[in-house]
Amino acid sequence: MANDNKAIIAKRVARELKDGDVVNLGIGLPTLVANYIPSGIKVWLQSENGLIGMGPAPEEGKEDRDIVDAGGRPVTILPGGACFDSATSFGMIRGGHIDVTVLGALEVDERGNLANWMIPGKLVPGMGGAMDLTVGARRVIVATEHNLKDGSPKIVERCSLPLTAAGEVNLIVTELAVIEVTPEGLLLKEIASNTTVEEVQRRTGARLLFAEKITTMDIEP
Amino acid sequence: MANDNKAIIAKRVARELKDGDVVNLGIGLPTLVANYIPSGIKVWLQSENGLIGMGPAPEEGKEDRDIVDAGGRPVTILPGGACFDSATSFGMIRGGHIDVTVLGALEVDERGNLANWMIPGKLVPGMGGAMDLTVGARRVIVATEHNLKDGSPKIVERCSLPLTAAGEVNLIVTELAVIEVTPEGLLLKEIASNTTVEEVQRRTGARLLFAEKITTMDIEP
Amino acid sequence: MPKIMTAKEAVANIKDGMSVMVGGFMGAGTPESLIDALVEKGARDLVLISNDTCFPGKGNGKLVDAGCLKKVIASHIGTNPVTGRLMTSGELEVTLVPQGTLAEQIRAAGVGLGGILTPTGVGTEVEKNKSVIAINGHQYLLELPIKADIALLKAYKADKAGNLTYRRAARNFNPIMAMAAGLVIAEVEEIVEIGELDPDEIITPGIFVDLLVQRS
Amino acid sequence: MPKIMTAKEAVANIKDGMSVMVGGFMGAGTPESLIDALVEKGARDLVLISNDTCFPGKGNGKLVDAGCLKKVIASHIGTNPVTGRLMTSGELEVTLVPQGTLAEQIRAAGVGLGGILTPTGVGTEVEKNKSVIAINGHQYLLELPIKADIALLKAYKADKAGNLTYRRAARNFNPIMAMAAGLVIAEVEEIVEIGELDPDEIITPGIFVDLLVQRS
Repeated sequence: MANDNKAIIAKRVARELKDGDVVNLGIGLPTLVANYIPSGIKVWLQSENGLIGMGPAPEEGKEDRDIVDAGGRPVTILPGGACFDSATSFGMIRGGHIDVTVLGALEVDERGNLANWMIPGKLVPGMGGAMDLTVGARRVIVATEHNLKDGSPKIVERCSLPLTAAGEVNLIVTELAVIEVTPEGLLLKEIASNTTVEEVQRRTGARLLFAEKITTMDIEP
Repeated sequence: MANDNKAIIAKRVARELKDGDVVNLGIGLPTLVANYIPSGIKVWLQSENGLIGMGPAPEEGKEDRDIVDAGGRPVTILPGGACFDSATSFGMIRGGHIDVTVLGALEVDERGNLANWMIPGKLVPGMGGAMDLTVGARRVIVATEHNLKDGSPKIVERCSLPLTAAGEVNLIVTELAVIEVTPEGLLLKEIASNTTVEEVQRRTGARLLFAEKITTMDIEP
Repeated sequence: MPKIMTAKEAVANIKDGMSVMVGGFMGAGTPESLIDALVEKGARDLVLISNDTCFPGKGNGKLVDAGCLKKVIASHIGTNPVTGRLMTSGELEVTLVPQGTLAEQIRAAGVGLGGILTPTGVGTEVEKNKSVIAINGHQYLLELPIKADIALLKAYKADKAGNLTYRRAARNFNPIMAMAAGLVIAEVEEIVEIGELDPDEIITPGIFVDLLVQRS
Repeated sequence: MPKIMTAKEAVANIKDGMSVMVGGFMGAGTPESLIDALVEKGARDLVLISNDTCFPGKGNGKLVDAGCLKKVIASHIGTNPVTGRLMTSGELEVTLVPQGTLAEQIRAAGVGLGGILTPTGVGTEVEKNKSVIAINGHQYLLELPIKADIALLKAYKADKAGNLTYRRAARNFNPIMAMAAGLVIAEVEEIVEIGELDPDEIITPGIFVDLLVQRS
């Protein structure tokens, strides 16, 4: 994925966050969202390995081996942060105490199904905390490039890969579009300034519904 | 119950404890066991309201409203003691981490059933932690006077009162006898110096089996 | 961030008929200021979820005395004869639950479990109307989550982010109730600045706490 | 009271074929001295229960590299390509479990529950061969306890009674594993006298800990 795309997606997702939200960002692209949180908005970043109030990476040389994120990378704890064990951490997640989780996708479909944890016979990393996050968070935002490198769609009618969770995705943000998962299907709400509704539909593997007013994603790359 | 009887029972139960045991003593008579723990034996007293390493009552005037036992009475915490929440406390209990619990009885029967939490229509205090303790502790010792005030037996063939737990009692200690609950029935192992096997059987509501060698409870009142 | 307010302001959120969890064990770790404010307010028809009903005139017992309750879910009411009398006369509904089961049911609600299987209560009256599930030859009762509209907690220190610490045996049911209610009100001895509590000493993270009340 | 000994002495209790829980998350909070001693000893056919298999040459990853394992139960193995390769070649059995489910299964074993009902995994491959239980229109998977012969923990401080504290995100799975194994071995940074730890700062009470090892 081009870095430009990553930044666009992360910036747009960041705008979904509200002041005071408890947010869990998945490994990879979702982690970037932390860099673009609008000024005036304070969120609590939860990390499933057992901390809340996660801060940015420490200065070089100031890493603490006991303060890491869910990817094992050095982070910091902000004032007001707290540590807890894994059962409590997933209690927070499964119990509905996380307002928003942002996760990547291999596939996401019009029923809000998400597949992001394995490709049979090829890649079996494990689900880590993704299944609990998808089921437990109040709002599930998928942050993903619109298409695979070969141009095939990641947003599809039905996921063909093993699911992470069934029917739990609320919003899909790509470099091209912002799409809401509704009971009626995928509702296109915003498109990037450099694309058209027709192009977004052509590059999407499911029929899109169109919001009454489709706005432009106002993001500087 | 005469204070003499209480002391005899508590002293005899105390001898069942081994060095290092984790012990939960029920409210009432069982609490007295703490006063008679043999020298050289150190046990960890667990209190289900959330502490381990419970020590004796504080000196008058030194009570701490936050340090109480499961009956709400002021106690102390010994060096090495720890505090925890109720879920953890009962995790300790239900999870088999308590070596011995000592509980009172309204009735106890030859199958190891215990009734000690209610008399329908008369007394409905609630089970508190007794059901969890009876099910969870590795060894359940019932400490009770042998008979009710009217002379009727508390040790019976089948409990008639609502059960606290089914088949969980291991040992019964009264002022008259020490009786083990075995798969074959109630095995009389010790009797007080001032009674006879015949008297114990007569005052017991279930048929007793007799140990090969029935010894004398060597307890000074 | 939780709002800091008086006990009176905080309990204004509690409407008649609501379910209310109250931390504490025989009065230790009970939010006395909040209880007093509830009594003062003249609350009615509350469902109390708590370990016990303490003693007459003390802790939760004041809610019983003042007639604030229509139902009690507890593990033990034996220390409060008023509760027993109202139960016998049919004025107060009482559901008795083994203490460890009560703790797990509250926790289950807080951590998003659909239920738990416990060996406690098998073969007793507690088994009535419950599913008994056999696993590897052992029997367990399926116990369902218990949540509440409101949780009233007593903690030791809070920082302004709502992070809580507890003191000694006053912890008991408070940390699990903190996760299991729609609105969580914590009464504390002391409110400190953010950053004054070490991340490792915090027992209840502040995201669980909605309102903070300084103990009066 | 736990016995204080070297890592080598402690791991002498671990026999080939045993199940071993290891605390830590991508290496943070992993008992490195105990892992090294296990590798040194040439352990074989262990069942590893742990969140992940870390990275090659690090933490739990060393057990994979050294061929100590016959099976892994974990939530994530993606950071260790050796684990993936051995799984694909059939040399290592791997069971993948959602992280929150793994935590609750370990906790359930420790606290004596017969199982827990979780919404996690419903409608996914995780559902396979499991009971699906519907309660009030919601579906849950019945997940059973996971216990082990041995737990290897990493804590921060211990007192001589075995009470443990943890530091920052190094806590993770350690406190729940402390309750769920037959023999519990804790590697710590520092061993202090009894009474030096405050009762409120202790996370794992000493009664859960059998052997103490000072980190080398």
